[in-house]
Amino acid sequence: MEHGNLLNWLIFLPTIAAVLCLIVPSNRAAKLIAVVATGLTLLLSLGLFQHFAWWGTAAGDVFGTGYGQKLYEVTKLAWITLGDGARAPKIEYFVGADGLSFPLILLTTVVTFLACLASWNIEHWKINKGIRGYFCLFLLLETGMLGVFCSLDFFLFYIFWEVMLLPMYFLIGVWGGPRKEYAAIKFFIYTLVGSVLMLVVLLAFYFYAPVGLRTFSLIELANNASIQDAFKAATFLGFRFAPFMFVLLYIGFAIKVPVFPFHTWLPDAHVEAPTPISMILAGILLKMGAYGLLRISYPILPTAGMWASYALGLLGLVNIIYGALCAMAQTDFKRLVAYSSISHMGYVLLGIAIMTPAGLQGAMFQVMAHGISSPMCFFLVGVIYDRAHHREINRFGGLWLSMPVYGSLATLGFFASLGLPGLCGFIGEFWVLVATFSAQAVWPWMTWAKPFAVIAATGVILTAGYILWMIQRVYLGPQREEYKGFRDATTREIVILAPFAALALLLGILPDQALFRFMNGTLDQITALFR
Amino acid sequence: MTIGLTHYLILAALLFCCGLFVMTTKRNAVGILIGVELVLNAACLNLVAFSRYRVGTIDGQIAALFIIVLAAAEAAVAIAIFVNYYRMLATIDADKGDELRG
Amino acid sequence: MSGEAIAFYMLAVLAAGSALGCVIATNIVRMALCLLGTLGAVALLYFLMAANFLGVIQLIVYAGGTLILIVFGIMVTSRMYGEKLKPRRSEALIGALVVLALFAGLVAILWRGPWVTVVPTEQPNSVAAIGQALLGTYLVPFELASVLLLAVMIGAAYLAQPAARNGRGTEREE
Amino acid sequence: MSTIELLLITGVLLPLASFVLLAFVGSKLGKPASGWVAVLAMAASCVLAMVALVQWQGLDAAGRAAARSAPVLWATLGGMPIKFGVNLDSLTLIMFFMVTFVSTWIFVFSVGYMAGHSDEIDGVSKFHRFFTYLSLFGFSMLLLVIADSLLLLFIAWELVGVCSYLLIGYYFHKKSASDAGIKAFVTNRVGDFGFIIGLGMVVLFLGDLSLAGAAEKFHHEFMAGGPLFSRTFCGLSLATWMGMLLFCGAIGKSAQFPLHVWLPDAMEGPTPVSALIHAATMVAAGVYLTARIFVLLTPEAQQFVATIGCITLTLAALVAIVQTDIKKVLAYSTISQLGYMMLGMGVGAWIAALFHLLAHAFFKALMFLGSGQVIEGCHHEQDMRKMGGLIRKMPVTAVTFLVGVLAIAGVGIPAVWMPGHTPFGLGGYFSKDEILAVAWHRVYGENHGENEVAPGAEIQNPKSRIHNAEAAALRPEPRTLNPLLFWIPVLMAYVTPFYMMRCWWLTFMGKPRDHHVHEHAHESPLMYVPLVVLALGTFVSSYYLFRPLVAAAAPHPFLTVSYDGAAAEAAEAHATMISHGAHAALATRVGLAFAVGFVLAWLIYRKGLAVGEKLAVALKPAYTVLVHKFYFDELYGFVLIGGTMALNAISYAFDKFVVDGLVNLSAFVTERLSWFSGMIVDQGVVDGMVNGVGRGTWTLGGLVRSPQVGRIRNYILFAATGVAVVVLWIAFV
Amino acid sequence: MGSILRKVAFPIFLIGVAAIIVIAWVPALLYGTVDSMRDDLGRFYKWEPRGEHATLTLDNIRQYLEGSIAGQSAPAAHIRFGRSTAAACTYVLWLLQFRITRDVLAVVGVVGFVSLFAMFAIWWERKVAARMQSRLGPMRVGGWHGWAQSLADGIKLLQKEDIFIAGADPVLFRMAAYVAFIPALGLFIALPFSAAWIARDLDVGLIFILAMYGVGVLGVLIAGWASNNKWSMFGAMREACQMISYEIPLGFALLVPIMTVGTLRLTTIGDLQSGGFQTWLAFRNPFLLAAALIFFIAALASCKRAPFDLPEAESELVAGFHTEYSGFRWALFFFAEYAEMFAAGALAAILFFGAWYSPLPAAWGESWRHGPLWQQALHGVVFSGPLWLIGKGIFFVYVQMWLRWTLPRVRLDQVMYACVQVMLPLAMLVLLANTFWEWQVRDRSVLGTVANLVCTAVGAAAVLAIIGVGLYGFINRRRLVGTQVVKHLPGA
Repeated sequence: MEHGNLLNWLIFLPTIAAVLCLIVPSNRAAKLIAVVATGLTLLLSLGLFQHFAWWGTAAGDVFGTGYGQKLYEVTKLAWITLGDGARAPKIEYFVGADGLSFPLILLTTVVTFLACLASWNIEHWKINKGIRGYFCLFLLLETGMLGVFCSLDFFLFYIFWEVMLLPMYFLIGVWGGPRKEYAAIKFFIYTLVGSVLMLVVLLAFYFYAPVGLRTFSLIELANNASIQDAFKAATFLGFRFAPFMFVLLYIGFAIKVPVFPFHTWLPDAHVEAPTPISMILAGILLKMGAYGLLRISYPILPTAGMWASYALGLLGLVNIIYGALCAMAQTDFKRLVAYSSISHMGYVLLGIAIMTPAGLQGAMFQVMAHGISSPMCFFLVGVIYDRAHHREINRFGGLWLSMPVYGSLATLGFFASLGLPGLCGFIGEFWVLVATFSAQAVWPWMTWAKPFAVIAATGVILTAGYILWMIQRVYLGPQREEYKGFRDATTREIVILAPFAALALLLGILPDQALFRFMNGTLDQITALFR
Repeated sequence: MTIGLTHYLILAALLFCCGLFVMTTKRNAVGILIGVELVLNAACLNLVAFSRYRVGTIDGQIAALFIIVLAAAEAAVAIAIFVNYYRMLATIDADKGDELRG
Repeated sequence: MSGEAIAFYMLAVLAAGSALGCVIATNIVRMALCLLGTLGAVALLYFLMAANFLGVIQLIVYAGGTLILIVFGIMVTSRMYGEKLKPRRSEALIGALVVLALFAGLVAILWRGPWVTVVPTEQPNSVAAIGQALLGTYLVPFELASVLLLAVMIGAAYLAQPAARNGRGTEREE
Repeated sequence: MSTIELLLITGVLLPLASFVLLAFVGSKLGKPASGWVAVLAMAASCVLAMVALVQWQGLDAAGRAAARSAPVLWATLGGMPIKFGVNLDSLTLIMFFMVTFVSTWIFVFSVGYMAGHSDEIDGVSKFHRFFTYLSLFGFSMLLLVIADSLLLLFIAWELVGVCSYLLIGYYFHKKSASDAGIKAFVTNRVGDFGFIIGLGMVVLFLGDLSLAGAAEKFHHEFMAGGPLFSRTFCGLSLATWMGMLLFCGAIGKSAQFPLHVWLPDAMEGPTPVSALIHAATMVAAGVYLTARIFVLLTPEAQQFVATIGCITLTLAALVAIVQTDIKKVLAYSTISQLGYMMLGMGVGAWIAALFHLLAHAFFKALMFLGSGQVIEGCHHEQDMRKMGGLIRKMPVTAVTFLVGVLAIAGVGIPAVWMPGHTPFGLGGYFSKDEILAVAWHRVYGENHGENEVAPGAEIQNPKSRIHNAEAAALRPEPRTLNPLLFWIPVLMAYVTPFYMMRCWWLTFMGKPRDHHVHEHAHESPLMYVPLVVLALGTFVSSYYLFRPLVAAAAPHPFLTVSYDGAAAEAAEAHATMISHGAHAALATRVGLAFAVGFVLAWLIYRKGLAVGEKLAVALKPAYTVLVHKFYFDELYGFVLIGGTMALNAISYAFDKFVVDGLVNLSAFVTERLSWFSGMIVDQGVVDGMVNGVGRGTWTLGGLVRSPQVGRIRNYILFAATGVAVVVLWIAFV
Repeated sequence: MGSILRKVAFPIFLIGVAAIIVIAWVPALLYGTVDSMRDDLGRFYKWEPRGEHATLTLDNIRQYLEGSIAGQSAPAAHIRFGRSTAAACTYVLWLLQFRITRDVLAVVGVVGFVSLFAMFAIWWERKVAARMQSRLGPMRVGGWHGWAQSLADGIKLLQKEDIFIAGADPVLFRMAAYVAFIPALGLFIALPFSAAWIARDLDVGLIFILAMYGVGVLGVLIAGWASNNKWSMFGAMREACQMISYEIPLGFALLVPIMTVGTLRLTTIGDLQSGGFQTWLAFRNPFLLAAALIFFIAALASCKRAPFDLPEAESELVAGFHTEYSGFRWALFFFAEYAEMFAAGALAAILFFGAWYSPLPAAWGESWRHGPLWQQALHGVVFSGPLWLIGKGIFFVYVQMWLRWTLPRVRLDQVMYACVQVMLPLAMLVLLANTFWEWQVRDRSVLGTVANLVCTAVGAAAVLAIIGVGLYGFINRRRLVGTQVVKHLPGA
């Protein structure tokens, strides 16, 4: 463990800025503060590279010998002591970064910064009131998200999970579209249900650990053999402890991912949320579910993961196919992208469910790839929504002619989402598919893996189908009269899109240098826990 | 006779009682506030006296410091409330604000 | 009688006198003026107790800030020739009885109580000590107090602004 | 990195540089300049390729082996390292050269052609966009050629696919064009679906994605009798499945049955695109892929390849007869020729198939460019029925086109008829002939001939012979192919000259049928110079130059030999089996096929369309089927597209009404429940009791509330009284 | 009366100046002597009881002064007196060792100084105003440039009827003037004129002065309210607003030097700047210079001086809170105002501009400090001492006057805007920047030295410019003022 303060700054800098946002007199200043704060957070998060950029050094030096053995920028402070005595269990303020959280922290800061830039034209939105409040909530949201990714104490994790929830509720509910209240409440209640289940698990983990070893530390829970044994042996309400807890946790995280059949909040929330919030929703919030699975469910309850793998794989599969089919049926542009998110997150679930190193790598890569491509797609939708004030796919046409630069960037973004080799989406999908297909090499009992891989691969065709069809209806075709005068992408929009495009290319061309080497070590350690 | 703790405490008690009396008898809301300030002053005096003659540390001073700061805050809010009160009822008579009586 | 005693008695008389002035005064501004006397006297008592910093803060915050605020409030809410708000005599009487009883009880307790005291020591640098205590042991209350002040500032500004009544207009027109 | 590799990599990166340049400043460069940038980059690549080729020729075997450097690590999949490098062998070099050379001239042609074909809406911006895509395509295609890993190959594979998509949809304001683009891409994706699963099998069973490594592991698996060979699925060994699935990618890309439907539609793209991507290079990538994975194909898989090729070439040739659009004719002929190549691959004519690929690239590009010239000259008229007699207006085009027709028809004099002389013929003749010869050999066994080593074929080194001997001991009973795999292609060899001649004659000869078109017809130098160059190339790309190079790249014999005897024969075949006997047998059967086809076409179309139309009426049922292209589009449109759409609608309805409905229902139920509990239970029952208690309390409270008059001072007084009492208590009691 | 004054006026003036000089250094000298005597006696003569509170006997003092204490290793006393002088001084010094004596002296001195200074300043302000408007100002009373004008005015004010307004609150109306004046006096308790010449060297001296500033407002407020006059009330409200608001940037600006020196004791702060012009705090780094500017502007507003003189804006409010006052009460307000002005200037000098030290490093005069009496006196004049502080204070008062007659008055909302939206953020920024500076930049580092030198250069340039302009004005005074007036100048 290497102690440091970087993560604390990272988490709470946005909070400070949020307060500043409320204090400053003018809306413009609030915007400026938000942009500067998110930008600073981004720069700070780049500081994590000092630990992870390991050209030439051995992986062991960076990632340590086992799960949680080597954490960076750790702050560990006793927060709430439960009981008396020096050895009493404590709820800790315990944050740290490892190969699992590092990419997600970076993703969060990048996407948030760009989403913040995307909020710059908030004055021109339909609902342009309370701009300071907007940015304040926005920054609080960033705190929550970064907190979730940084915290290594289950309780702290839970707190940040909730912290992130509330601003999102308001951001959708206040600045959203016509059915914003419905969407916001739906989102809120769904997620709250998930959190309640998580709370149950949180308490169960605490009380089912042997007395004297009780802890909330996620690392300790996963690594301590006595705790693990206790969990394996225990029963809960007559059920075996581990599977039951796993199911509860899984529902909690599945709602966030979202997994069929808990996904219906997502299209509504996406459609009603303003563009930057959609970007954050798709880019980061969905990733929290996957992160939670990898950080909590699987390391702590690996046996339950194996027990449930078939069902989980099936759910992932359903997500892929079902999401793609639903996406194809959409006429609302944003809804289409939202369903495509469901489809893409299916690969993540599938990759996690098979519990092999390659699967986890693929899943995490898909997480990052989707974190880049989907905000880009949402922003692309937002750009034309700003101009046309509707999102009916069938009413568009020929936009590439009036907006050549935007059209080119849109093609790139959607191709990245489609999984074109050379762009980020491909690697994740390919890794997951191949890993699923070859899962039996690791787990010989996974006889279902191969058929799953085959069925999942049809998703590749469906994805191409709906994306190309959408591109055709929106960007290609004859130029329509009403869209002739549309302004091409402005500098601000290009500034937002270009980093996404660059990242999509970078991840697609150099997956190892850009991502894999920063996380594979930790992922391998997690898979080592399964044996 | 040297000046000791008791002297200060009795003085503080006097101030406290004066403040209390002001609070009970003044009908002007600001007058009540002034009474509160007197009471707080008495409390501060006690704290400082205790910290000097009883404990010998500066903790009492710091507590008094916080009281002063909080009193300032309290006064600010109170005055704001009074201004609103005055706007609504056109008087500052605290007895008139009894619409919520049980 | 030492100089300290003289100073104490003078200040005590000033403080108590001002406080009684507060009690007696019917004019609210006079009450404020009397309060100034009490505050100043108490501040000087702090000096006497070697709590220089506290005394100064008492002067600057209480006398220079809070009291001015109160006077300000008076000016906004009271007319010089407005209605005289006098309590009923019975009320004053009951109040006086209660308070006198309280005072008597307090004095009795104080007088009787064997107070274990320490010999006062002079802090060589009490300002620095206070500063270190505030930013060390008392850091959290200190920060909380600042947050409270912020909240109060916002709250007071909100309460006092003219348009706040109709529940709208929190947005500043730019 | 050796010099040759450096040359090749530079050659790959040059078009990429051009792409980047054009993508960013293309619109500033404007109309001719951006085109010339692309040409320059591709020409430079071509020069580099030539240098590399010359150097390669100068190396001996050891030098060639030494020139190949180790691949570099790209990523790890699970624990499996994935490395990328240059697959340096003769085939790569010759393909590289072919691609760059043909591309260069097509680019040159495009500069002239696109000048008039890019301004429908916004001339300048679309002009540079065309060359941007072309450059990207050049990069991707060259990357595909040099890829040494199945994954890198797949990446390039997809990239060329997307370029194809973009270029087909170049006139995207036309719905048909964007439809065609989507069709191409999605159809290819269907093929890729199989390919990805195939890759999964490679990873699972072989654990190595590099071509060489996979081949080696495959051999070991075979020798060890691993699960790949011991386990079966639906009656076929997993190894067979793996080969078939990998081949699926080739089916899509090379427009083989049943995924051939996209290629004719792809003619919506500009003609140079058709020439480059949909005739010369990209569609041939499927064949190239098959050649690369040839060592992973079991006999059953090879048979599958051959069957697919055979079906494709038949269907396409038949449909080509009735097409009236000049480009569609060429498109179907392309499909048909690709079918020939696949057939060749399937029957084991590895060298011949690739040889045919190279030759085809030249003459088909030539013909497409010729058609482009015609279309340009006739003001975007593509219908052959409105042409005719253009030879007077466009002599160069007509002559060069004719060269292409002769080549594809396989004009040549069979060696058996002119013993002692060097065989004479155009490239197409030799290649097609060799494919058929091998097929003949596979069908009818070895009884056809003595081992007359064909000219240009390299002598296999002795070591491989030893392997052969060893393998012979292991050899299972010889397998033979279905005779149809020989006879149907032979039959189609008669059809090919017919429809090509029909096309040429209708276009260039006879009387002008549409005077408006005829009057304006013209040709321009920028466009016919490439034609002439490619025509010359068609002559050169013959048996004497290309085949030896290809032959040198044949896979190591032991790989093909050791696991299967039948394939061993094939491996032998393309080195040694071009026997007199086979050719003699062929000569009698297809030797004059071109003449027959030409004459038939001349007879029917010599006086215009009249005879053809009469025939169409006479053969109405057959004609209808052919005109509708065997109803593939309709079938797919109904079954696949319609099915998918129905599935979409169903699943979305399910989502909207069932899943979301459940959610809303639960919310509704909760709300009603809360209403029930709140309004009925709570207010009625519980509240009733509570109210009763409350009323009592209220009455009681009325009694005690009298001190609480709402005056704050009184409250303070009460509090003070309380305090006073306590204090007095402490003080005095 | 006037004629008598006119005759003796100039001698009085001269005597006054001389008295100021004497007062300026003699008490400091004497205090220092007594204190060092205690030390020496304690250290070398094993004199008991030791400590600050020990009382010296007359004999002790005389023997010490004469250098006749038993013991051979005694060092020479700082001042060596003759026998008779020593005898005379003995009594004075004996008295001075008692704190009460010093306190009484201090009170007398402060009251005297404040009244004297106020009178001087009122006269001077009128002269400055006049000269800026090409007038002469008071010229008659006292002869030389009407120097006794204030004296005459004061006498007049004392004689005037104490008008009391019928509708006013009798007690408050009277109290208000005192409430305004007493803090202004109290302020001087903690204001050091030199390291030794200070009534109470409080460890929280700086905040004490601030607190006194704050309390003074109350007098104005009550005055406005008690006058029962709308305009007075407005003036008072404005005063309260402005004062409270500007105390915040003022406080922030003060925090900057406090942070640098790490103490609130003004004498310590002053002593840190004894090393010459370059060691003055304002020139230490750019932020301190900026803080000095902010402090000065905020102080200007706190003293309700133009351009922030809204509370007594005569064009709007007649005369603001003191409209209804006359006679001596009115004078008290003015005394308070000028006292505060001087205190602001002196505070600026102490905190930023070398306190009571001259621009020359005090170390140069180290030998003089222990030399004969005349050398010590000279040291007090040239290197350090109350004179320097008073001089600097008067200079800043002059700047305030100069600004008053140069700048137009701003509107109230502009005043508040300037405070809350400009000064406050600026002060915060400066504070923040100085924090970083103090945290990161070492004194002797290149950056620190360069910043110091640059700031010093800026300061020196400003000083030279002022001197230059002054000289130019003085040399060309006839041309600039105009011939009509020049004829009336004395000595023309």
